[in-house]
Amino acid sequence: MAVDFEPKILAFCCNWCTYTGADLAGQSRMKYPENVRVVRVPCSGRVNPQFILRAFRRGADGVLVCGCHPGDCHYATGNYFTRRRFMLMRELLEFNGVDPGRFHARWISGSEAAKFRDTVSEVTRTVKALGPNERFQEASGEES
Amino acid sequence: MSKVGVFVCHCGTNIASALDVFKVAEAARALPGVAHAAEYKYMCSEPGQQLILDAINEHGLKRVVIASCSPRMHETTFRKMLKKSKINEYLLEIANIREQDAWVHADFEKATEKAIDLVRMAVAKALKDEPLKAQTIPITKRALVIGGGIAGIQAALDIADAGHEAVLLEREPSIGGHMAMLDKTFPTLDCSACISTPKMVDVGAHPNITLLTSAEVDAVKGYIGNFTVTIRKKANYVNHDICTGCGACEQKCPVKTDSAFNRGLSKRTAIYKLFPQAVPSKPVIDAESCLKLKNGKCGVCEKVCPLGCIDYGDEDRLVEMDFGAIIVATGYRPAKWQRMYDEYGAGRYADVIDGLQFERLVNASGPTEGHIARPSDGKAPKTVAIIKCVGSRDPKKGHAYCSRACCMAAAKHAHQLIDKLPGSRVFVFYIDVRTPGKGYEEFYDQTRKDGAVYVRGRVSRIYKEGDTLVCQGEDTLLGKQVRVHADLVILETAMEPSPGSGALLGLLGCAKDADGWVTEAHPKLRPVETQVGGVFLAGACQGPKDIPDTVAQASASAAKAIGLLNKDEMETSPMIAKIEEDKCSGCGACGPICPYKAIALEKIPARDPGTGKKIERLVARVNAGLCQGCGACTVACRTGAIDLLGFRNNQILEEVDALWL
Amino acid sequence: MKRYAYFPGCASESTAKSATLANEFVFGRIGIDLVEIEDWNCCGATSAHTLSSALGLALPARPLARAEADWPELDVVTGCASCYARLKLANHRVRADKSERYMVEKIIGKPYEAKREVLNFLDILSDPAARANIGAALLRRFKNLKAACYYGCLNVRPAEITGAENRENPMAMDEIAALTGAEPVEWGFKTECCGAAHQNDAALEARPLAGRILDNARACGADVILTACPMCQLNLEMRQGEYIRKREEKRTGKARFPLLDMVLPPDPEQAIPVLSITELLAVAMGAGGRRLALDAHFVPVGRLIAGALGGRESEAIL
Amino acid sequence: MTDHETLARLMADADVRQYDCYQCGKCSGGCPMADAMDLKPRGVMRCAQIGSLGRILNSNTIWLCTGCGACADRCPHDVNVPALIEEARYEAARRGLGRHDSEVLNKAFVANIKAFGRNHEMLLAGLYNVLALKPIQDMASVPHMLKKNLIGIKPNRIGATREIAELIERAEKWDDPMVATGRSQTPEVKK
Repeated sequence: MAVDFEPKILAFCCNWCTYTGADLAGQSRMKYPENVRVVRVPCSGRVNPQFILRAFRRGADGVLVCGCHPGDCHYATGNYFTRRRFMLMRELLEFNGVDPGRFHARWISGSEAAKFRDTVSEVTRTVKALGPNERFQEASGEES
Repeated sequence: MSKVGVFVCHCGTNIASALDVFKVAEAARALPGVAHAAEYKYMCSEPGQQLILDAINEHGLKRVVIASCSPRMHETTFRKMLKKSKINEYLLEIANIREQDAWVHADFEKATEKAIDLVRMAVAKALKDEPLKAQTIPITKRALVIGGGIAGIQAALDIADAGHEAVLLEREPSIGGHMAMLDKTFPTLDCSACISTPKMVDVGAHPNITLLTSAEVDAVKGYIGNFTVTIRKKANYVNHDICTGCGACEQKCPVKTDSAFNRGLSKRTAIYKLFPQAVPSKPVIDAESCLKLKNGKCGVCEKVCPLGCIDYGDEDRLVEMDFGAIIVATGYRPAKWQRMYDEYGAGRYADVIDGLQFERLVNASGPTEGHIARPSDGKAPKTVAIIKCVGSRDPKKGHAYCSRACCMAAAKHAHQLIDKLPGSRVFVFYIDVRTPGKGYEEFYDQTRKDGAVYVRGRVSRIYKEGDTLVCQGEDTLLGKQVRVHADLVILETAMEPSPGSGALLGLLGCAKDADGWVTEAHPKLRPVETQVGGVFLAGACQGPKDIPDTVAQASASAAKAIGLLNKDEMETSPMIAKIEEDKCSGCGACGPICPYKAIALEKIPARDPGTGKKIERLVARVNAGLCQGCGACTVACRTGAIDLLGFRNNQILEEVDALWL
Repeated sequence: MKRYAYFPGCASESTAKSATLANEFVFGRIGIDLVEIEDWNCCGATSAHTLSSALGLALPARPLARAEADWPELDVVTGCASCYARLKLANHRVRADKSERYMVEKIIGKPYEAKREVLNFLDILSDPAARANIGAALLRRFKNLKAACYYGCLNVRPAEITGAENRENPMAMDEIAALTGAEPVEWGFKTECCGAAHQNDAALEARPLAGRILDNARACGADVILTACPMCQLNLEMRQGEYIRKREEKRTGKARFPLLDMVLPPDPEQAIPVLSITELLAVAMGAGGRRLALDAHFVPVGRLIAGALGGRESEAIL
Repeated sequence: MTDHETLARLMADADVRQYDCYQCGKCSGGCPMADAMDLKPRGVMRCAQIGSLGRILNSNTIWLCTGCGACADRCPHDVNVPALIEEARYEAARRGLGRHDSEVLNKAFVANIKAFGRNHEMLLAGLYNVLALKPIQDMASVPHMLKKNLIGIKPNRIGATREIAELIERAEKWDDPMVATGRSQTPEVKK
């Protein structure tokens, strides 16, 4: 594994909590690793497991899904579905040979800028330690 | 080929000092589909916007990507700008290179690289953007106010005065709520009836208000601007269209049962008016205690009624009405302390009463005509203990929250006791005294100076000794145990959500918190709206409140409702779920997942693919008025028939793919 | 016939003489068979756990383990609130916490799984079948006997161990007493601690506790206090003379030599008799005063019972 | 171990969190022993909040608490004050801060059980009165008790006194911190 390996991590963030929290981290000039790219979605409940599989297939080294805290969902119940879905998701990924350390789901509210920073840092560290994601990419091949 | 224009903002030096904006623009220019890329100091400024509009015309751009601050900041600004152009305002994507790039990274090169990635993702998504049109829905110009306490009364009057129709619904036979039971109101000590009964009369007489008492909500359909509510008008066995409220029936009725309005401190008849100033001022029959309705014997009221208003065969009636807005004003109920506090006697001691009972005792129109007489023997008490936080601030036995009004109620009760019973001693047991309101602290201060003894400590138990009640607690300021031998004990009990409010909130689709109070759309910025569009809240249904706060909130929610009713139609966000009916199998998996009940299965005509015969099949349909665009349904759909406009599956996948081009 | 493993407790062999006689009589009459736990030892009462938490669990665990080995199908019952508290706690902790069970088993040197329940007399007397049997066994009926039922703190608290629903105003004993015609009074000290635990080592501090209970019982019109624990019984009864003397001294300002309590019984006008609930039941079931050794009470009970039963009936008793 | 750490350990052992308490005084208000305590239950919690372990350990409260549980039962925040008091009592004993009369009684009590397996009330009270120098305490009751055969001179000895004595020794060793730290056979068991 290359020492200077810089993973690319994709983060799905809900518009109302985590995306706002990430913005707040910026407004507070917090610093975190550059490895994360955020895709804005209305709700973590919008994140189809298909999106995550696609990211891994394309070569994502890590995927993070973030939403409002359970009970705080802007859409009342969306994140409960997220929670259930991604408990299954982790097992599915493991079954497919993706280290579960590459996939994380977290609840970060609009005021938890520091938690966003810490989560991104921690996930980056974890994924860095795991090295580049090659297995799933190779095993599944390119999709037309 | 779609021509995308990319515009990179420097944000002064905010972005430009942290990453290479020129390089980002250059990289953007090379992206497939991009016809033009530019950078500028302030894209959001007047000249910046003009620069974009000019570029659209000059290069024939079809879509726009702006790399700048967070879309939460200026997405609406740029959408408005696009309305002035030939491009649909939804053919816009924002790459957040300020909050999520320039401001959070120190490495210039890496930040630039990330900005290029973000622009590439935005361009990929923009290429799949489609023109969307905000829909308009009509608005029924009538409001339903649920709950006829002071909150509902105020809200209904405000709406009616603004020229809109209001229907005020109350499940009791009269409006007035808890305020009608109070004697005086703090801190000014004006007589509660003197200020609330005129408002009640106004409601009864207002041409824009329809008053429905003894009525409840049975079902709610529809969405903002277009609610259809089924109202159950409960049988009251008296024809109010002809009844004049003469009172002959009440005088002759042989039944005596506990008066709930007087909190069990007096009796009432089976045919009764809730209280003398009731609005409407007409009696109803309580079927549970009426002899005629229970076992067919009696019928006295029918005999004495000069107008023949009595109808023992009356039944509940259901009526359907349309509304544009709904205000929830269901109020509170005092906590059932008897079930919570064995150490306070659990209701075994007649002379341990709650604050609302004391209001009736001290009220000139109450059971004792305002003479403070203790329930057990009718004697005037010489020593009275008032205990606060009964059921409040007690997560173990009651509720964790503070009920907000009890500190002032206790001060008022202490004041009234000292005022009406010269020479009596009043002890107020408290944990903290909370007086955050205009004139409140001054009132509390005066009560203390008048002679009420405040003892800091929660009473540990009450027991009987002879015919006195011993309140045993600690004077925590002294660090000594105290035993107050009281003739009367008043418990200032917690407020709890009104019984049945939970079921009503379920019908409306409104969320409630762990304690059962209605959840606001936002605790600070949208305090009188619920999470359901077009449903507003007023008063104690949202949490414990005193009268001034309740009335203020009622007027605020009325203003919100009036704002809605003033429009003939309203725009809804077009970024909602869309169903491809050809793909939909009608399985119904999406319905239960929707938090807004926006998806329903409908039958549509179809042809059997085998025989070509006309058949019907089920498909899911999205109600544009209800859908809020969360997208949860899209993930549940097994056939992939549902997609979310503005965040379509293929748009998100393009974004993902773009990162690894 | 219902059977229980029985933990008599140390007081049953000495100061609780009349209550013990009454227990035997009553349980015999209502078809409850109490099988004494073989070679039981003291539960440690209020002292052992004060010195050592391990000892506080191990002492009561030993007889419980013995009962579990000998009669695995029987619940354990005891007639003393203090024993009940210790046995119940040991049972609860061993059941809830594996490491505590490990410790207890190591110390007592026997397996102990805490499979059965620990009960007190009120539990087994409140059982519907037992209640019916009591009703059938009653031969006499009390009249105008106002009784203050004193449950004691440890029969009800802590709730998470005892499972008692109402710790402020329990009614089980009131309901049982009412079967005999006695009229339970409404009073405020049913579960207030009587301070029995510290009557030796902190006598000065602990004595007022019993005094307050006696005062409230009288103020609420009780003729008799009924107890469900020999420790409460002894504490409320034995030191009444001293308490009344001190109260009188305070009132009159005249001191009396303490040892005079030895020769002068408490003033019958001021003293209040204390009976165990089983004594009350036994008398109502026809037991004679001598059989129950009712004369062993510090505060004489004869006059009270005679009054409540009326003329001829009482002669047979006394 | 600093007082701060010791206090934290006592709180943890008692499963009490000092900041659960908001000082309403309902505990002290109902405590039957409060009049005699120099630090009432609320005061114990207050000292725990400000980290004043010494005041708790030196108070008479920890020796006067009867363990009746009224305070914890009524506490709005479910603070188990008696559990904390019990832990404080052990700590005070470890530090030699025991209250004389209590120690005399409790030690006499356990010695009594060690000797006979059961509690011999006459012997216990007598032993206590002699050791605690309170010759006439409760003596007024003795003639009646002897006359009515409520107490006897002969102790109620059980068969297994040797077993009981060993049990007591094992239990005391178990609680001795010096022995306890060297004990390795305790398995890690999840609660």
